[in-house]
Amino acid sequence: MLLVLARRLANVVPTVLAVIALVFLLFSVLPGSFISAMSEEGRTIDPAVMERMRKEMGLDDPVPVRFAKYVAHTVTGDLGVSFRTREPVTQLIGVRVWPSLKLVFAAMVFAITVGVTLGFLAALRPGSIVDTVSMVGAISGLSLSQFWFGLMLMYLFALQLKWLPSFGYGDGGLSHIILPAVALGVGPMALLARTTRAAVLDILNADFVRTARSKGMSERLVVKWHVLRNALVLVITIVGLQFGSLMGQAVVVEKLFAWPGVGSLMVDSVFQRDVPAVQGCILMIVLFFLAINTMVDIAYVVIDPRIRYR
Amino acid sequence: MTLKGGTSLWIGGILVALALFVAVAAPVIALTDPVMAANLMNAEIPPGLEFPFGTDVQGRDIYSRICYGARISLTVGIVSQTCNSLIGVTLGLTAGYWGGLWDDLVSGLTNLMLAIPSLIFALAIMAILGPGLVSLLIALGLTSWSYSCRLARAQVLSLKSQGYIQAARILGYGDLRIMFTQVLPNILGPLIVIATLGMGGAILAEAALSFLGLGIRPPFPSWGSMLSEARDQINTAPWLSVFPGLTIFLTVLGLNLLGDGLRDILDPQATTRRA
Amino acid sequence: MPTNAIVQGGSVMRKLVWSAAAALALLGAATAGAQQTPRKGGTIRFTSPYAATFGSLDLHTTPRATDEIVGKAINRTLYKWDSANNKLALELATSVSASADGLVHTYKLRDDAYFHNGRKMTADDVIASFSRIMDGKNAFPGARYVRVIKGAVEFEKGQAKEIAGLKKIDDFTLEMTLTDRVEPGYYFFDGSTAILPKEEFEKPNFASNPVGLGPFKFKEHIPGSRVVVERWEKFYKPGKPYADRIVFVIMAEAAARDVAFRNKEIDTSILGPAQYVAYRADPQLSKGILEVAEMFTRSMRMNPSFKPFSDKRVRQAVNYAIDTDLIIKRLVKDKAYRAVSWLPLSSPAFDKAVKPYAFDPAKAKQLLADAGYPGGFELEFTTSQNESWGMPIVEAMIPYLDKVGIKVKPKLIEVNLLSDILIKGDFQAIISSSLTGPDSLATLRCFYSKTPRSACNYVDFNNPAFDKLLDEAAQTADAAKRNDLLRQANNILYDEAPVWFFNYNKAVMAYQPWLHGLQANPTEITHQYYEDVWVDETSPAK
Amino acid sequence: MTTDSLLKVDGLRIALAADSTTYNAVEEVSFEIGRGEAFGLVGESGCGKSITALAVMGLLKRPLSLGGGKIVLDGEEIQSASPAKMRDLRGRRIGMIFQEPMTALNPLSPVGRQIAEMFVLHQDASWSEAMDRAEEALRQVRVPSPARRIKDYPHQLSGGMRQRVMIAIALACSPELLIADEPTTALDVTVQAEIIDLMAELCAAKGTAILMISHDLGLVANMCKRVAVMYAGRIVEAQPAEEIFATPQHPYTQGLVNSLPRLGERSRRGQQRLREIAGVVPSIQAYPPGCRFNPRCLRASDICLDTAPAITPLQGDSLVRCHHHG
Repeated sequence: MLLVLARRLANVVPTVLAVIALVFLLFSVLPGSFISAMSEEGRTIDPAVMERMRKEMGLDDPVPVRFAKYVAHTVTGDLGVSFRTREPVTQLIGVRVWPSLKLVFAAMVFAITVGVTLGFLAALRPGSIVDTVSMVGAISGLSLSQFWFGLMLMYLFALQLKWLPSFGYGDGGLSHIILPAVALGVGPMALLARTTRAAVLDILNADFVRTARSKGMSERLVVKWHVLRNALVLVITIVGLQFGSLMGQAVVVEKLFAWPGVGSLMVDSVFQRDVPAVQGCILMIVLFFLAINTMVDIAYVVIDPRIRYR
Repeated sequence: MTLKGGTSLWIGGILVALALFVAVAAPVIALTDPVMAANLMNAEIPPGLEFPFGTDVQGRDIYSRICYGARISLTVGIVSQTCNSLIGVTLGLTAGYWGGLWDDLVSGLTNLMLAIPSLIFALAIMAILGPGLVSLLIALGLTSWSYSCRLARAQVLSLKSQGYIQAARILGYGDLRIMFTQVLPNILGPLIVIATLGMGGAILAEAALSFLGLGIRPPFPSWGSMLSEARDQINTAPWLSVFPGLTIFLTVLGLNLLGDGLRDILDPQATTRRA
Repeated sequence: MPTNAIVQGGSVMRKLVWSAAAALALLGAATAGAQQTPRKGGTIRFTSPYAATFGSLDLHTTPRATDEIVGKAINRTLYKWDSANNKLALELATSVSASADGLVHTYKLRDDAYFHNGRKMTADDVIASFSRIMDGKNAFPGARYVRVIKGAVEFEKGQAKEIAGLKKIDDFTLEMTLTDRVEPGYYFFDGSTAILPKEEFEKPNFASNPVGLGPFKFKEHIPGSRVVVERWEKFYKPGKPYADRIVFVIMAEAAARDVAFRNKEIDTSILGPAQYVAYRADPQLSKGILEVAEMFTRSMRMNPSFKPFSDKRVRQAVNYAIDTDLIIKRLVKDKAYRAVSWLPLSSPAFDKAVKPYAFDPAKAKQLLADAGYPGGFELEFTTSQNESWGMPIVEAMIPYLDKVGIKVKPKLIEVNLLSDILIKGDFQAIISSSLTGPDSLATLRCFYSKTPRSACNYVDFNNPAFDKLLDEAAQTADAAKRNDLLRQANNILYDEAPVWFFNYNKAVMAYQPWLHGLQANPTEITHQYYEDVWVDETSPAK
Repeated sequence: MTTDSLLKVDGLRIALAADSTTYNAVEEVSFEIGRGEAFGLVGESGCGKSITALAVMGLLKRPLSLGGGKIVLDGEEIQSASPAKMRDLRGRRIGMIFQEPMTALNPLSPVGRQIAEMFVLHQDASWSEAMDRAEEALRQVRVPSPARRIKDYPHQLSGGMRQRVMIAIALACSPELLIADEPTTALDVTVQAEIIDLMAELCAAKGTAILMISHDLGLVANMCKRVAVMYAGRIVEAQPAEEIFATPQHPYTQGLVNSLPRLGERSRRGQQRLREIAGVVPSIQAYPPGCRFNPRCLRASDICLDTAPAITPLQGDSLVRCHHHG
């Protein structure tokens, strides 16, 4: 287990460093100055104030100096100060992490429960109505535009049926999270349904399943004793990849549902040219991705003995 | 895979062919100019005889705009996926072939691309270049090549282990020749599948970027920008969004079905590689 | 304004001339809440529609109108905008007297205003707040206003230990010396000059735990989602505020806001053109619409460094070529008033005698031909995606300009980049919205030749006659005379046409039937003095 | 003809459903195995021997299905028995060993558990009891230190060890019939003999009959009393083991026999090389008319091209299906 972690870490560190460098590079060529962080409809900006702020933020230093400072600070966990709100970026992002995690987890719970179940049922009865319907549903889910689907959910469940609140974080309760989680989870759900079906079909054709059948096992036991765990290994890869990238993919849904997550903060910060905040958000999203993938690696070790002893 | 291989191939093929036809024949089948035929007196007319899909806030015929929009949306899909395939295959082939430091570098880059969600990457590029078709092509064409890269690299490594490449070298073939004659044909099938599925992704990404305000540069229409512009009127003038929304859905569905169908033919062993 | 008159809080300072439409709208708003006696208690759910986040709750650090939506509940400034009477009024002072030269103002401050930490406000707090704003290390946006106080610039540069123009006479008397003869109310009603308690703003976490003088005290902030404030019992207006709490919900996506409002999840919503039409047509929703002629002028600036636009005739031709009225009617859905010149309808210097440019393509062609462009020219037109003054408008303009030979290539940019591009002058034509009030003189200064581009003279306007009128106006103490000079200056702008005059915004807020006491604030419709707002028992909010 | 018949397969036909038509992957296959008898089924891959075994187990899967014929186990017809009935038969009365020990065991389950499942399924044992018996079963198949091995996962075992585990599973409930489908093909030659010996020994001890399926005529002949040869879905010859070597009747069998390396034989025949049978087994869709061996047969004549040969009974219960046998 420690070995896996160590090996993983050796892979992660260069990736994180590369991300830091890339993000800095991208945003040092971004058009639009710091003024954009302050501008608002129709209001003029005092040039003297801007000049002073530039100095204060160290934006007049040459790029290499800024890069060196940036890297030095980032490595120590200091992500700088937001251009826009002037609070530390760590604090700015800190309050967004929990809502973001909640949304991502909820979306994944939806995707896994619905997707894996559908995939399983479809694989156990290939060619049946269940199979056809769930697979047509899955491929349709993959073809949906996220914001469009979200808007439709909003209109149907909030406005027409009045079952759920339409937007926002509310008190952090369950009712507010359902619609955004479904809108966000529909893509991974579709993908998981398809992967699970393929994986289970693969395994149902595997030699060891034939062995199990030759033992005189009922199909239910075959699935329970021999298919589930093996399918899990295949499914978990996709779950990991989806899960990890979901925080970044949540941008659109967070914007639409006014969900206070990291993704929406990032987009707003891009538009406001709040470079330290953008850098912080991307770093956060990447770290989340890497953390999830590390967890998936550990999950493999737990599930698959072949890896443990390798 | 979903339906019988043949069925999804057929339905997908027909949908995609229809979209292609609309794009190519736009000047012929469109009723009006998509930009200049604006007439504010005709604004927001529901679908009817004169305007089959209704008109938008500017009084432009939505049907005609969808026809012309097909050109942009399909261009985005095709060009960006061609870019992705070219980048991915080039990096993957060379990395697998030459190995060593270059391979490490490419693998690192692939990991990086996987770690940063492509939508965010595209968003950053769009912010740097500003909205517009060229920016969009660059943003979507540079950000999702990791699949084809991995595919190409894996194929080279497998051929290497089977001794094909040594054999070709002994015969005096050059590196490039080996890559093109030995490796490329082997991955063409799966590559086409990845690209087909990727096209659907690119069209959806264009819509998402339009929603975020970083899409195509109006007034020339793209489906994503039409959908995005119409979202505020979803209650008052639903046809503004229903038709572009449906068009996007059917086209992407077509591409996904086609990809599935092609995979059954071109890449039969890949049941679980990419669902 | 009489030079040495004592102006009582609440008395008329300047009578604004209002257009019939605006007055009507105000009447409607006033009647909306007039029938019942205000109820104590309840929760108001106010929408923040402009941005997806609040920038900062420390009002000194932010120039944004969005942040002041909350700021108006927690904080107070020296002056306020009295929407009912359309004028500036004293807020934290009970009276002010001005010296003969109009430079020295002596304020009698309130002695019943308590900060939310329980301490009483004194003259020291005003001085401390203004000093904080001017502190060179801080570079706070309010500096542009405070700079009008004598000695502020020296303090900002570190040449003085304190602001010379601010003198404490006693705890509740403050003497303020200005550098120019201006109306200080225009400078000290903006939220970025709020009076804050020194012992609190020196704490590092002040922005996440703001303390002010306003009718509501801060409760919680979930960034990107909402801010909750609760009634401040020691607020200085007796019996107010009414509501127990206000929840400010962030809802920047118009389509989602529409759903939420119809779903009764929020009490107010800001409407765009499309929804304006829908809400007006709906028998229920149409009862709760508040319309205000805001002080924003939407226009297309024409950069004279782009050769064709250096010719006045070309600029006029653009104004003639476009059927502006039709665009306003059909595309903006009448959610705007046709612009005549730069100053808005609500400005006292607005000239009702002047008719806007007519739609006359033939004349436009003629003017273009006279200017040497019979075949037109190609134009790069920079625009944001804004629904009311961005891409959709440009799309509607394209065919009109095309007909007189001007081939438009739109250049779409992100809305936040507009300021950057305006300051750099990196455009041929650019469409945007500009705040044009309430201080008409300051507004017209943006076309004063000595105003640098970086301040706001984005079209490098340079007209000696205009400059002269402005200089005179600044020296004139008599309001009527001054307005007449400004009217003349505004008419020069009309003729010179440095911009395509598009419209003055009509801000529209939808509100639920249980919400009362909203004010039609023309400086910004979302800026409410919440102590006057109340909800009746039919509100579904707990 | 054995008097005490255990398994009787009569006129077995296995249908293969393709796009629009159905092919007969196996047809007219009949054989009989007595109690405790070892019977061999030989043929090249694709000839239908493995699916014949699966048909007996009732494990045919789409697109394959039972097209006709009878399968009689211990006097009872089981070809259309209910799934529950078949499940009860499988494992308890018929055990089966598969070709690939690498993939035939669940990689994520300890081998002990995979054996123990048999006792839980068929003998109502508790898991702990079943694990004890699994250990005993491992000891019987001569896996060293079975107490430790039962916790091992398949990837920790060698191919030979895994096949021993498979044998332990198949024989766990002392079935009356063991079907061994190419049990040693994937193993090293040295291990092959050990496995075969072990299988034979254990079956003899338990009185279990064996249906041995292999492409290796030599192997089968060593172990089995009688051997049937299949070609392209049909049995073409059946004889006692010694006789099939001595007097192969069908040209195909002769080819198989000739292709075997035999000690001594080679030197006697001088420098003559091993003879292979030219050509390949035709695919199901392209079975030639007449005798299906005709494209590869040196003796093929006109009649072979249009008339399928009928079965010619020989001495005892031997038979051959050839126009020109002998």
